[in-house]
Amino acid sequence: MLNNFVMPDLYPAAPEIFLLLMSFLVLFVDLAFGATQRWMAAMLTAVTLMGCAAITLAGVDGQTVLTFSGMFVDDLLSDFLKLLTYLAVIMMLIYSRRYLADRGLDKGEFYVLVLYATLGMMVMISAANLLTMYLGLELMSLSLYGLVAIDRDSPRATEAAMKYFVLGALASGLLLYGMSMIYGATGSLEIGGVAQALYHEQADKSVLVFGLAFLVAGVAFKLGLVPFHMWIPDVYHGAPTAVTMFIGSAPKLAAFAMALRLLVYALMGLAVEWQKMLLIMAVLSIGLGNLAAIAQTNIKRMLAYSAISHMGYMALGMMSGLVGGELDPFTAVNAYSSALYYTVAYVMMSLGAFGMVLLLSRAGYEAENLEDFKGLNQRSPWFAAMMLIIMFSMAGIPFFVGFFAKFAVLLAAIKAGYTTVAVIAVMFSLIGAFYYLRVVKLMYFDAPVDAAPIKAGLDLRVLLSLNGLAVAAFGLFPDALMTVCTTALIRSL
Amino acid sequence: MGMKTLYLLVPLAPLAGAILAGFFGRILGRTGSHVVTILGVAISFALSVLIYQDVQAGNVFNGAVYTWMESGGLKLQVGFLIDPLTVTMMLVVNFVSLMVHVYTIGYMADDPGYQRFFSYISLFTFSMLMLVMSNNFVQLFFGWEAVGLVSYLLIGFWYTRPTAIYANLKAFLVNRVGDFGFLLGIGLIAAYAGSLDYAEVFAKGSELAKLNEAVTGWPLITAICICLFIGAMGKSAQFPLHVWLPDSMEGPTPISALIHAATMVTAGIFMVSRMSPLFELSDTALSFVIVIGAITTLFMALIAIVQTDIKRVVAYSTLSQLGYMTMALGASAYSVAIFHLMTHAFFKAVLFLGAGSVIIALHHEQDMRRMGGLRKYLPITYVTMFIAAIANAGLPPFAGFFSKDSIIEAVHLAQVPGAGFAYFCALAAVFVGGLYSFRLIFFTFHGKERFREPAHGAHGHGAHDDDSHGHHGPVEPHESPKVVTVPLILLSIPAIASGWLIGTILYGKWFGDAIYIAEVHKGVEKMAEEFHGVLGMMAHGVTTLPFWLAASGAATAWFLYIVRPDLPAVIKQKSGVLATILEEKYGFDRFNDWFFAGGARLIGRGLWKGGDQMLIDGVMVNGSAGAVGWISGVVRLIQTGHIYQYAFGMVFGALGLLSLMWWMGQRGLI
Amino acid sequence: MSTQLLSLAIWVPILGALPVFALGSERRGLVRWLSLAVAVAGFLVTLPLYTGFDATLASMQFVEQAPWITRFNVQYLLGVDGISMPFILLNSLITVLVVLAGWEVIEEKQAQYMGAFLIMSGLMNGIFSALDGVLFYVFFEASLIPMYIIIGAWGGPNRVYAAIKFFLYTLLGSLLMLVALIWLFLESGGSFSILDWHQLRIGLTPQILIFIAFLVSFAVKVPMWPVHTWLPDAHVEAPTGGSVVLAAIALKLGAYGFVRFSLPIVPDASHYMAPFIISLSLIAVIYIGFVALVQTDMKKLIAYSSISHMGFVTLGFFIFNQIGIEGALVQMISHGFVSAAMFLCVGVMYDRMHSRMIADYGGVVNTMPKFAALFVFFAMANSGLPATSGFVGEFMVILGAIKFNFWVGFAAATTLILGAAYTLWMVKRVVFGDVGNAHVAELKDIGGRELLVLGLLAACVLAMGVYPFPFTEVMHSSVDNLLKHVAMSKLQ
Amino acid sequence: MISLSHYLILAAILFAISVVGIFLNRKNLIVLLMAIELMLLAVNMNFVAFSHYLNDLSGQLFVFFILVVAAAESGIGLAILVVLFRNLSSIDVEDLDSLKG
Amino acid sequence: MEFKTILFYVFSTVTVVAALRVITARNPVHAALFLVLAFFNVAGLWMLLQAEFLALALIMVYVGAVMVLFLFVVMMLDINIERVRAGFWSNLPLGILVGGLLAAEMAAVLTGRYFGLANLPPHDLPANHSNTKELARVLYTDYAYPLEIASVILLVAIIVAVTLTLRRRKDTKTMQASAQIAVKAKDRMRLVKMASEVEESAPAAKQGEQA
Repeated sequence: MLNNFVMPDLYPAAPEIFLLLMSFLVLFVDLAFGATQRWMAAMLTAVTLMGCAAITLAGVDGQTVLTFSGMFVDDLLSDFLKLLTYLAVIMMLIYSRRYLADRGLDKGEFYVLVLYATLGMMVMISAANLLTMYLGLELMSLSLYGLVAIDRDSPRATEAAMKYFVLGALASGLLLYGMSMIYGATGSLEIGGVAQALYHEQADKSVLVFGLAFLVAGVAFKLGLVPFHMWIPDVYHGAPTAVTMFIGSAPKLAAFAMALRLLVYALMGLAVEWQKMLLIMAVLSIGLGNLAAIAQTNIKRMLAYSAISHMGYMALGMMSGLVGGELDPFTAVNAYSSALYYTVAYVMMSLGAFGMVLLLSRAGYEAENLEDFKGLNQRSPWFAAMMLIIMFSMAGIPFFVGFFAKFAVLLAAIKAGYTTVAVIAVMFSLIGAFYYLRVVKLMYFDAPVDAAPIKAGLDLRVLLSLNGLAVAAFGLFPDALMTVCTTALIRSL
Repeated sequence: MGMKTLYLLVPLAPLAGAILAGFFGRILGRTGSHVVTILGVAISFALSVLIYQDVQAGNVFNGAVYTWMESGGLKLQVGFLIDPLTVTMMLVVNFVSLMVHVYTIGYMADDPGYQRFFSYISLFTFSMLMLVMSNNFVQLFFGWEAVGLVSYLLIGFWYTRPTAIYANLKAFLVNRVGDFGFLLGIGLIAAYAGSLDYAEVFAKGSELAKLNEAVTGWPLITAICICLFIGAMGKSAQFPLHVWLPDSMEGPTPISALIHAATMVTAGIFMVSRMSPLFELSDTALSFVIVIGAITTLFMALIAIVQTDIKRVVAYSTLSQLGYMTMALGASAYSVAIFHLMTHAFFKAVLFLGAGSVIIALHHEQDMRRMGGLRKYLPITYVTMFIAAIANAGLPPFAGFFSKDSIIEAVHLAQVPGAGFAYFCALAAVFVGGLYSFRLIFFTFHGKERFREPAHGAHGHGAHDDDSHGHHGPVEPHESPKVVTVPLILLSIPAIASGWLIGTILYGKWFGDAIYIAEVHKGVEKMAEEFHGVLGMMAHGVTTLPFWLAASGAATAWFLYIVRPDLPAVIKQKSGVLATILEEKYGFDRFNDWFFAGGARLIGRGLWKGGDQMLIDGVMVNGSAGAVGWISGVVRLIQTGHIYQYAFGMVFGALGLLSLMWWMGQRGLI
Repeated sequence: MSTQLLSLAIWVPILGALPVFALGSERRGLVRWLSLAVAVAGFLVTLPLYTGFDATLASMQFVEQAPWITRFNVQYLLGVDGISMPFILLNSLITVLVVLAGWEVIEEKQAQYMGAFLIMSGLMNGIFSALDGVLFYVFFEASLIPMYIIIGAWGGPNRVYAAIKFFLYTLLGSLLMLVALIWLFLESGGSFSILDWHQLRIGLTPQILIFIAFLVSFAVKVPMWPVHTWLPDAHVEAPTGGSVVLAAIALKLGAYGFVRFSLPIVPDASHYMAPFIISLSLIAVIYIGFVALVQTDMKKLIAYSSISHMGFVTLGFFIFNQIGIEGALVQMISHGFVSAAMFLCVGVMYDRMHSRMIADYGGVVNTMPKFAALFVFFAMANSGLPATSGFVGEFMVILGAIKFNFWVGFAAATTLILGAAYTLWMVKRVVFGDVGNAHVAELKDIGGRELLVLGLLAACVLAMGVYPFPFTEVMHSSVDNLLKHVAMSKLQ
Repeated sequence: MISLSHYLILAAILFAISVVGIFLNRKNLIVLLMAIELMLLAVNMNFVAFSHYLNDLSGQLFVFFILVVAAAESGIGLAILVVLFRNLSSIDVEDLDSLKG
Repeated sequence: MEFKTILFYVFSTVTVVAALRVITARNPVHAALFLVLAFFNVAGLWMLLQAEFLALALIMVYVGAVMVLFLFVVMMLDINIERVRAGFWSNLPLGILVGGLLAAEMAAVLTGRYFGLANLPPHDLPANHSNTKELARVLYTDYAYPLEIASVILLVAIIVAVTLTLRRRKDTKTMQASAQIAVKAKDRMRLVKMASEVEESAPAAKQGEQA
């Protein structure tokens, strides 16, 4: 019976395998040197990610390859997203190095969990089967739950972890229920199989739509769309800033991949339906995220609400693929690549923003209140300028990457005929501009309350500067990134 | 040197003087400043005489200097129209200006703003010349506003005086009301004639007369003329825009003579005469003009009777005289109006400068009640002012007689509606004119020497008490220096004699084609038929009503102020309300202050507080910001921190998505 | 001749700002001179735009074209015509003056102050020369950032409120414009070129919607009643330089938007909406005139006067005749000089007394005669005295308005009275009279640098008033072309 | 005969009960975790039923993996619970409200 | 009625009741036990669906491991049994409403045409069919990849659980590998150079006393 077994092609999954192996090494090294040589685990983690990047880069060929019995897909999109994921994670590691050390959180477990969360994301990104999607999601989520709680003596962090856990489990329950319905209706767990079944209209539509609602709920939870957003403010707020930064960056890429693979690749046949759902959630997210952010005094919480609204904009792009039920390849690519572009831009800005919080934090002091940004321009004009760039970029003011992201999304939405929605979206971004402006106001117009010099390592300073400049540079020359996003999508569809 | 260069030099010479004195006054010093400015005006005057001769030879010039702007088919150029009317004005303006320049050397001798003053009056001369020499409406308007500006600067010359800076603002704003109309008139011309060049516009006059204004439906030419005349009302201080002129007496006396008597205020008269080809096409406009002129003539003259400030008496007299000119315009007797303008320029300049001489002599005392008996101290001033007063009253053989009599005759002959009323006003004003002219003379130069008495209360001159030129106790008046008296004498010569030019100016084709009179308005032609030389006119004049009215006015003055000086107070007491009305100047100032100034501020404050701050900012802007903030606070409450609430939210969301799908399925939307 | 002139005009100040920032606030002397050098260089590179401009052509000149965002066919497309070219020169000149004006006055963070203005200058040149919708928008919105910082960081006591109000108000407008731009892109089959849009045929309803979207954006920027209330606040709180740039240039952006976008792209809607715009403009002229009358703060008064003057600009555009439009453009340039000068004058006084309240002054002429002379001159220009630039535009617009409709002209002409009233009343209370108080008695007259700045502006004001021909000459062809577009219906 | 529907409806009821349990429970976090297990059970029921009626094994495999994940999940959940209890000395759901707004 | 049908109804009724009790029980121990009951019944249902391996796995994994873990935690934390279920009853109507609505909407779809017997008859497998064998065959071939991931998930669970809950006692005697590796020779033995004893120590001490 096992005669017909063929060894799967492992090469497309080389990065995952490499990461997994290296994670064992990290575990071992931590066991061996963890007590004294803590930097080794961190260094090894970074090396791992760089190795992954090298492997992924070497494997970029623009071909779509399925392996592991069609459960794993390696295409240009997955390569692109994975590379971005590595980059985001490495940046997170550099940003948070000092923060973790100051708080004694730079344990080997931290790095291992980061690696496994990354692995989970990679699995999600490359998932070609509902099962692997689910497993990747769980791998990522479970690691993240652990990371949120890693500062185990902090009541706030454990509370956040508990909330994240319960709601995450509920969300995966909803997702699973949706998957079961899709499976029941189409008889397939494979993304391609589901798409085929839908294409041939073999499945009952009402069941599919029924499953779709649950599936979308699960996806929306990962993206943080209203009303599945409630975990975001509390988790962002409660988790250690380094972990918040982690949650706020790379997983968004994975969530995007998940949304794209499930909704577009598998359920394109139900696009009319899920577009409607996303539309409502997008508008609600943009509205609620921006409105609630105004009232915040904690910058992590504010950024959390801002993340909700940003994901709303992303969803706006996501839901603009189909015009009037007709599939027009150009429009569809336009819409999904705008959503991808938005996600990438958001991750870039989010890293920078949390990087600023980490920059200002020091041992025994969390610079997480907005007040802590007061008079930053006098303490450090350069970093105030970086924060200014990031804030205006988030507000969608040119010449920064955030503007072009919004621009692309709005263009997609209007092209799909959602002009009214676009108007609503821009009106809320006006409200949103207010709280970003407030940060700039604090930095530039107010006198500093905390005159302590900024004690951050050179690595953090350089990276943060590069991050801020990248936000500006990708705004001045938006073409390259946009083209890459579009190409990755076209070649992978 | 071509004639065009000469034309250009006429305004530029005073301008050069003004610039030199203005920017380099400190370097040039006092003497240097008055030398350059007087030189500038003198050159200008000399050239004017040359140009006059050229024009007499029949050389009329109409040409552009440079293109100011071009837009929408409208070519606006700066250019000159040199014709008899222009030249007359140039001569008058330059002559009076020159005299005033010289006079100023004495009058302003002690003033710290000496150079500035010379710069201003030279600048004024330049502006006035630009106004009269213009061949188009834009340049006219430029000159129009520029003289207004200089007038503003000069009225407020003593800028530390609150009354002066109040008066100059008032003058500017009231003038602006006139300019408002003026600009509308120009706009209508530009819109319908497609040009702002005099010649082109006049050529289209008859076409315009056939049109109605597109939006309002008014007869176009009437609308244009009335709008233009509103401008003239502002500048020439016609009722009800006359209110600024008496207040303008806050300025130094030389400019009262130059600007507020001889030249600037007559710009309106000149302008209407210049526009005669248009005004002639609208009887309604002429009727309007004559009525306004009539009202101004009589009612301003009445006020002059009760004034005690010597300059204000002259000022109200000026208003009245301007009313005469306006009436003449309304009666289509443009040449007569210009003629009166000319004679008036001379005698009114004398009156003002004489008054100034008196004021210097009494150390800046202007209240006639604190004068009297000055004739033996100021003989030259007395004589020249007496001459001017006679001229002002319109008694032969002085200049005023000829021009004023001609006006009354022209009004008598006029056919336009309102002419009858105007004729009555003109006659009444002659009597009043005699009265106030001689009241001025008698009050000032005859009677008791009241200037030795201590000040009796603040009434009438309280405003000047804080003036640096305040009283220095009892004074011994003495005649003014030569620079003051020589201009007086020089000016009183034309005040006597310029009237004798009546034959040449009115009936001798002096103005040539510069003034157009329609076939139906042939009053002046009729007068020409009846005119039999200067002596004949005098002889005839003595037999007419105006002469006797003027004479009786003078006699009344003599009776009241020489014979029975106690009577005026009694009359004033008896007349009660009437006197109060006159003293209150019919309540115009009070009304304007209350209604226009107060009203505007009230509206402004209402719009600002109510509109901007409350409605727009309060409700719309901050209101919506507040609403957003409030909603934000509410939205925040959704995030209760309780897991079960979050879970409920998620479940509810999933349920919502399901229900949405179900609902859409029902509606067939999917 | 280099064809990269426009790029130079944009990027010389912006890139020049970077070393200024880098110098930091310690080396003030160096910062100032470097800023001045950059500003002057920025001005010099714009001069060939005028000398090399062919006034007979209606088409865009000095065109530069390069792909920018290939996916959306967004181009780095620059070019100027007779309408936009003068503003680039004006902007660059004003920048020089602003740098000079901030020479000694700005004590804190001078490098940032100067740098912000230089960046602002480059961005605004970008707005005036952009021929691509997105490029225009990007410059348009990016210019909010330096202004926000300028108002907020160097402004008066209520600066934060003013800065945020300024930012959000203007952002409100521009966001709707973005939607309209995208709509036009899609409708035109994938082009962001403004010139392509000029040829685009659009139905009436979308035209009106687009018009409204543009209107909100430009109306806020102009600012038109009733979305003007950010301006008095922003002006009052901004430092002198900020007020100058705001009044002289930033307000023109909105008006410029009308001629570049609204009129030629949606002519039918423009005609349709003209009565509405004209009404708003007249309200701006009259209503704001009255409001200005009762102001007690000089800057506020001038700010309101700016609104009133800008009412003339919008009025001129929407009466659709050449003299009106050219008058409006002239008014824009003139207002650039005059309002800049007025704000600088207030700045001169503020630097000495640290008060903008009219009541705190009185009799300034006694202690500052030179300054007073200039101030009165600019006040006269502000109230539209002939032979100053203030007259030319007003005059043309009024002529155009009367041609359009007598009553419109009538209402517009009331500015003759109102403008003089509020300006001169302020002059009366500030400049004239006896020395108001001990502080006024101690005032020092303006020094050489201030005299240079104000004198330069006075020369411009006078030159433009006496000989506006060169200013209007360059506009004719472009305005003709514009009118042709406006007259041509785009309905199918 | 028992049709697929029967199983699905049973699963739906279980699912509804568990969901209601999650948001109705305001006291004990452990019960919350149990409700989650119940929910996964409902999903598993679906998969098994589908697998049976579709005669497709992949559904059962999915269930297998869900069981694995559920075990891991409850392990982590309980670990967090223990940590939480150490910090708050309570596992009342209502006490988890320091993060809000 | 067929026997299997009766079984189905019995199992499902007990399952539903047990599930209800899970969420309503006052005592968490009771809740856990009711959950066990529910699992058992579901396992029975799966037997009906011929998923024998999963049914057994469910019992072993859940009842044997997970539920014991739950109970263990309940006991360990020594949580007081709730005194009052404040809020429960007041929120119940809402719960019933939402839960009922959810179930109703789900049922409305699931009773539909598609899942009836006509479309999908039950698929009775031959008696000798080994469910376990079938599963095992694909689990290690086609499903090798998910299996690997699942193993990592379990690893993560271990790591997280250990990281979070393991508190090293100070007096623990276990070896610490990293500490052992990190040890250096100089830490073990220290050579102390001492000055040789000299006679004059007494005066120095005296000085000390004086000071």
